[in-house]
Amino acid sequence: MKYLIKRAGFMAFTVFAVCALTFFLMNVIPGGTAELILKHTLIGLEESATEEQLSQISSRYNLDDPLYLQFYWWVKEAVLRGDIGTSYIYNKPVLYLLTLRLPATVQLAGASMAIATLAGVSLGIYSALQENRISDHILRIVTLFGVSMPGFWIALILIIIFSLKLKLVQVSGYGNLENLILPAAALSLHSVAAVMRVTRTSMLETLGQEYIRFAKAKGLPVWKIISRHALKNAMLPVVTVIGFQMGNLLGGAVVIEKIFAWPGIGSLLVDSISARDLPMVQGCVLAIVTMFLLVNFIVDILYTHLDPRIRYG
Amino acid sequence: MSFPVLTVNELAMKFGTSEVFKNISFSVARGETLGLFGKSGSGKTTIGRCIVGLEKPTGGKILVHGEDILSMGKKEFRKLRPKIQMIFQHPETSLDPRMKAFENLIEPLKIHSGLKQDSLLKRGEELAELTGLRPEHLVRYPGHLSGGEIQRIVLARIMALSPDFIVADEPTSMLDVSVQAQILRLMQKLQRETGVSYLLISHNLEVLRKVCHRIAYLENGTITSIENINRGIKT
Amino acid sequence: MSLLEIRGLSVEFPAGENAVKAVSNVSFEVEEGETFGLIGESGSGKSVIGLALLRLLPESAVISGEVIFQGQNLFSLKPSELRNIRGKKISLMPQNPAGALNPVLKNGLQIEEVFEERRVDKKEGMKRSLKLMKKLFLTDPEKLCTLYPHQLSGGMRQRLIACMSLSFEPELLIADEPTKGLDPEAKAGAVDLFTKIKKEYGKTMLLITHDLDLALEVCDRIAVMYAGEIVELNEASKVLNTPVHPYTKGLISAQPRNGLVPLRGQSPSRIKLPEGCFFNERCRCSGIECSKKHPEIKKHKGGWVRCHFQSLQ
Amino acid sequence: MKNKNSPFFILLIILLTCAILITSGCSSKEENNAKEAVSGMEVASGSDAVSQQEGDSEDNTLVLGEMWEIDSINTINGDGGTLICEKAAVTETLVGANEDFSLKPGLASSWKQLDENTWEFKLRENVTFHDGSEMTAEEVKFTLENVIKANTKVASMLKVDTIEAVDDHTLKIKTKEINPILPGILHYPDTAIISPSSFDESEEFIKPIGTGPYKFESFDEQTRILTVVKNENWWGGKVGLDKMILKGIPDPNTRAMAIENGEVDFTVDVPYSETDRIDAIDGITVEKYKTPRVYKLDINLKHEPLEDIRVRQAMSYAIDRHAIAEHVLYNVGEAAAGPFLPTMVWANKSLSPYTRDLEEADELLTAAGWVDTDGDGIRDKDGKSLNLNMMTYSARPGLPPMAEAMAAQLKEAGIDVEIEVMEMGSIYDRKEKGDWDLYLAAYNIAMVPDPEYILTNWYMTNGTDNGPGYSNQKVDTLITEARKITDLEERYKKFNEVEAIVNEEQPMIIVAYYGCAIVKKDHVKGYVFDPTAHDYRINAGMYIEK
Amino acid sequence: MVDTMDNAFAKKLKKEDVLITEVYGSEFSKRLFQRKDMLFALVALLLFTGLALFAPFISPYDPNANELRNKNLSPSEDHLLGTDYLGRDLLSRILIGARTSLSIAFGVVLISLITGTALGCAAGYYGGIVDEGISRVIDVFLSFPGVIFALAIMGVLGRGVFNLMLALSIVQWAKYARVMRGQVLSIKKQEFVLSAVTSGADDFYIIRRHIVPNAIAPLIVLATIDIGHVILSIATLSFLGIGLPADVPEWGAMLSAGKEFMRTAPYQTIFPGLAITFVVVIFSILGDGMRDILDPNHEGGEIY
Repeated sequence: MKYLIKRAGFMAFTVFAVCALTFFLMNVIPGGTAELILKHTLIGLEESATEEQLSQISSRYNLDDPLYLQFYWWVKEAVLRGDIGTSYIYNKPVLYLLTLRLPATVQLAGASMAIATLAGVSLGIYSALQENRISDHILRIVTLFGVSMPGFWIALILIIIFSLKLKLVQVSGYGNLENLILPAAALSLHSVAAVMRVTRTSMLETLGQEYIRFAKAKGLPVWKIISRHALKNAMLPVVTVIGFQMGNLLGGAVVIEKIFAWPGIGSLLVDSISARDLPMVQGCVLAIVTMFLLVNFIVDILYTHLDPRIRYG
Repeated sequence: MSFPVLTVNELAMKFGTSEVFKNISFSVARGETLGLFGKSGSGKTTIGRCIVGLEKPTGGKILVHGEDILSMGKKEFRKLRPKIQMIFQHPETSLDPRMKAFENLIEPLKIHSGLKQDSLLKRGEELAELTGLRPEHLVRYPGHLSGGEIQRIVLARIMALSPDFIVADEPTSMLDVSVQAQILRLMQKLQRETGVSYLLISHNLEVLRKVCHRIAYLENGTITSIENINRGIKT
Repeated sequence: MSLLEIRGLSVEFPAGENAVKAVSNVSFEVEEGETFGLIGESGSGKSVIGLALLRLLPESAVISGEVIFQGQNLFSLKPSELRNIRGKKISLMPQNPAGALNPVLKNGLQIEEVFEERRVDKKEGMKRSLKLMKKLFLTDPEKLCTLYPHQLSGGMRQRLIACMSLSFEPELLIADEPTKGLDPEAKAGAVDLFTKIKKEYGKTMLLITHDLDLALEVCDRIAVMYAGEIVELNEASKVLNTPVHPYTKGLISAQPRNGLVPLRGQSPSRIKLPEGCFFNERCRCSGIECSKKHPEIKKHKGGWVRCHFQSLQ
Repeated sequence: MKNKNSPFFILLIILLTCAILITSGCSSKEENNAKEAVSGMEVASGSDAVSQQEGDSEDNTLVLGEMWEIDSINTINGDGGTLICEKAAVTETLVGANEDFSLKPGLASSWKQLDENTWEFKLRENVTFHDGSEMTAEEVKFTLENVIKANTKVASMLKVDTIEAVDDHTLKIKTKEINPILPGILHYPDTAIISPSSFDESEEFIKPIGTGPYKFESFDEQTRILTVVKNENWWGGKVGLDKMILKGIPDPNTRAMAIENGEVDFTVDVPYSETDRIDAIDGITVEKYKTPRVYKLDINLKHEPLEDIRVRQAMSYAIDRHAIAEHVLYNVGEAAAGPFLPTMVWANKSLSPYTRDLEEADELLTAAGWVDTDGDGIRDKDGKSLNLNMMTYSARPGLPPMAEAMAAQLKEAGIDVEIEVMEMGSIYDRKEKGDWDLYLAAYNIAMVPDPEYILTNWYMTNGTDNGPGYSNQKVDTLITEARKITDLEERYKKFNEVEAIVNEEQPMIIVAYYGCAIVKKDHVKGYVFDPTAHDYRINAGMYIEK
Repeated sequence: MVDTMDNAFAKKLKKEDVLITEVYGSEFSKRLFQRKDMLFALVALLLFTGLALFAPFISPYDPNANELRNKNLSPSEDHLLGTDYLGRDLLSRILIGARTSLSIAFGVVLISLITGTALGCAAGYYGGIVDEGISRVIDVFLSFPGVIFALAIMGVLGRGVFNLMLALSIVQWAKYARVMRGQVLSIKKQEFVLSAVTSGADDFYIIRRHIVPNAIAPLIVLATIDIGHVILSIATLSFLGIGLPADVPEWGAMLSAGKEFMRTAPYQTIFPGLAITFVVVIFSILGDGMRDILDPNHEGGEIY
């Protein structure tokens, strides 16, 4: 319990620090915020703004106040009222926009994580059991090349193959399961390989342990040794890696969402950064970091479940 | 008995609310081997570490040549450090695995004496000879040496500093019987030649009885008795 | 006929271009009902023999020779047949009780699984085990079963393992370094444990240890190993009280209570063994012959000794 | 206990976590819908949108791949004006425009200038909003006033003082100063007329209720799919399509693949390089048009070597506009002369694009003192090489490759150009500091169907878009004079003169006219391209015939 | 020092025990040559580096000279790998691009390795408030998806080779710091460090002579593999339009620019894509091999 409180406090601190970092980072970006807001909302990207318009925008969003004050207000509103601001560009509460976009990213990342876990773990176990046989080599070479290819390239190739040549799925779109398949597959590819490799190594390491030998000496059949003795122990590092993969998935989602026109937070964030939509950027960052921390929190709890040696307070 | 090299006075250690030990008092004379016997987890190692300054006790005094090392400044203490040395239980981690045995051996010399390379080499060889090491051992990395060989290098390395007092924390518990005898005999030989004092920490009473002048029994966090083994103190 | 007969067993581990000769040409017999001790310092190859018997060595090990158990050559058995022997007829008590228990499984399950493959009712089996545990100085065994291995002390773990190994009243119990890695108190307890096992069950036991006290206490006959081969084999009391081979002598006098007389030098490299007697360099009484010719093992005073000068002793 | 020790327990937990994550996504979606329902928005739930999508086999439904994200349907604050008016055809403006950018009646049947500052608009009769109410001067006044309040850009262009509904179908607009282009501005989609019922009680905009050929049906904020349906009672007559589904697909590649895959029936601006390949596919046609936008290169006149008119002219001669139009833009666009499309009524038709002439460029540069003395291929003068930087941005896909091509062409003339593709913010920053030489951008030239706006902003001393810092007394006088002339012929004459001067002086190099590639399935019939639209305009006559 | 020492002993060793030095002496190179994949990767890396170094001399065309009329050509005798969308020779651009990609990647990894090592070392060695402070910073940096962070920083700094290196380093260093911290924490408790302490060595000496040499191996492995990751990150950033200036030949930018032509002129993506993939593969193999060589306890290869 004490551990949980500590952990929650730490998460809150991290979220706060990341927000602060983002806030000040966004504010050192060259170019006037007011100007960019104008360009993205009223006057169009390529036109120039008048002084009058600029000062109007500046006073409307308190852009002339010192940074620390602006940040203080943001934090105060966020903590006291749960209001994390209003998007400059979309002119709507950030929270509302996030609730629109979050499900898409959660679905994408969740599906990718499921694929990464299932495929990665089973391939890893298979590979470990086939150690140094042909199928193991092939699997490892394939995944090695898989991880070494730029994600967006893979995504484009997948689209060409599965959408255009085979006409199996739609190119873009959001809403049904069919639309989820390609983006999730493209996004999870790197993670599948990563999980697979860790599973393989960890499995091999576990199989060399004394208790596996003892289990053999007890006369247990191979499948029982693997499923009962090896798997759970081998899963320990895998679980941690899966948690970290969440970070990669969320980062990769930015690219995949762009390619597949997936209405998630990643693409929203990229657009908001270039539009200097500070509250929106803050919101996206907040959501992404929270998601990442939550997943790792879950992973931690899972870890304690798996490993009885670790018990937090 | 001459003026003690080391005196420990009412040493106490607490972790949070639990007391590891308290009221630890003993002194070791020059050329003497004091055995410290206790069960595992009784805090023997911690006492040893306190004496060489790797851990800070929560109470009491440690006097080296009559000076309290606990109240010393950092610099002052560093000067004194070579005089009190320690041998550790696990030979496999006692030497830097990335440095060859000889480099490990002469490291203290490099730190403390301004010796030139030639004289460093020479002194190193002397020390190796003193501890019965052969050149073939010295060019290897610690990973390729046996436990007994490593403890020899550790001893050579310590002798480089010509210490007055050595805390030996279970130096042979990880070694085979035949090697254990080698190392303990070597320690006795060094004591005869240099007059160094030992605090030998062990859970093996037979060993202690064989090599110590006196044995302190540690029980329930305090020293219950100090037994005189009838061997007399050689100087 | 003896229960277990080992003929010319050699084990090599390839290391690059060379091979480490862990065991070379070892032969001995274990009679029904006797406790046979294999003693030697670390690296003498004694544990390798134990694992080789049950074919638990890694695949890379090159094994030659024969192991006849109840008339069957264990090395020519099919894996399924071997499984029937493992745990049931021959059970292994592995060294390092800490590593031999799976850290993430509860003790109860690990005991239970011994019965799983034997068509023994689990409840029935557990009852037997619980009884056994009580006999082996374990108090409150029911509670023990609900704990994880890391919650037990070293001595308890060892007893638990002993209990698992004995549940089936195997024909042969191989105890591999039962005192290694135990704290001194538990070591003392081990002597009691093994005396008890011997007394209560009277079954055949192969005890592999470097602890001379334990060997003297428990064993009927003892083989002393040096550099992968047996140098002396005789009744326990004879070997330990009136040793013949210079190595055995040295080993005994190096004991603190016997004067702490060190043996000089160290065991030879196992990659390039010396031409003559392996012990030649360290021997106090080596002759010219010793450096040239490797001594054969010969009968001597009711036992076996591998020394050119055994008749002089 | 048994269960917990099972190794598959781990997998179960992991899967469960994933499942929770996914379902939480779904459930929060439902929550959103609930929220939307509460706030009174008529937004289709996600699943509805899906079923609609699946149900687009209905014969007369057009799926449109829009080139921008569909973020907003608000027509009065400028966010969604263009989309709703031009692409969804839900709303209409008072004034329309012909292909040559001359004005024609829209919702206003006629207008006239009563005095310098007063305009009178006669509104079309029998026009009804989608909610069934009739459009009168009151609604128009309401719309315009709201737009002026919420949209500073439109407000600053209109310069409106008061709006007065004289009678049901007459509107009087007074401006603060003389504003001859007022009707032109009322062609701007942001001024499209909507019914006051587009707002709720708290004066929040909920949905656009206009007069156009299509009615707003739903907008799913999550999938961002906009659906409009046929307006049976459109004043303009018969409407071709039953339904139109607009999907935002911002990536040109994805748009190309989507139409190739049959997911959309109509889209624009696939990658230019793909146009020919896609056109060759059976059942898909690509049509290339010019749109009122130019690629232009601003030259920083405050930078010493660029002050020299000869250097600027040499640069213009060094650039191969035709090659760029053909190979970089794949003919989606054309080599440009003046800032206006030759098809525009007011354009100076006597201008023709600079053609590449490296000898001429060499002569001019040599005359200006720039000669390659050290043989490194770059001209120099007084020991300084002719090194320039060129800023551009990537929002318009033609810009970066065009910049690269121009840099290589300028290098052949001995001018070294370093390209910097930057964020808008950074460009703005650098321009503020004056730390730049060349700036390649795409500019709209018919925001208002009149040359005054562009010429004033671009070429007048201190004009808002006068990036180069150009200042020419004569140009200033001509523009100021022309402003007050209400006779169009006379006005245009003055402006033509300005065009000729700047074409000579090249304070900015107009490289090419922007193009638009309309990509549509062959079964989409009746499409007419409207060059006055921002990107493209959906016309009521479009229909599907399979 | 070590050399003179070895020499000094070598003379004596000849008489005593030559065998041992032969067996233990050339451990590293021996292990290296046992691994064929590692050798292959090393040769390939040397090849790539060589090509990158001599790119200006061996590339057949000026990588930036465009000939619009020859755009989007497939491989031919004139242009071995074809031309890109502006008619630039792809082979020349890939060769020159190798310099950019590799040097950025090396730079980033070096910067983050040094920063990460220093900070991780300080945190692990000194503990207490220093550790608390640095660890929190590390956590914050690690809880931010890397690409997104780099994106934000590139937004701040603007495009450019140096800025890109800086942005990626800011993202990467924390990983190294964390690994280093963990390493130091376990090493500083080991007896050889303690005996250096009792010998009276100062902190700097201990860190320099004992901590860093013993802790660095996993970081070197990480760094080697990371070189590949950095190249991939550059490609991703280029794809998002914030990598390098457009005319700088760099594989990621080429791949990203070529994506428009994937169907009409596929070679513009195939060749840079393959170049990236191969280099990343090479570094993965190298890193994995390094792990085995530097840490003989670690059994079996992890990658490939």
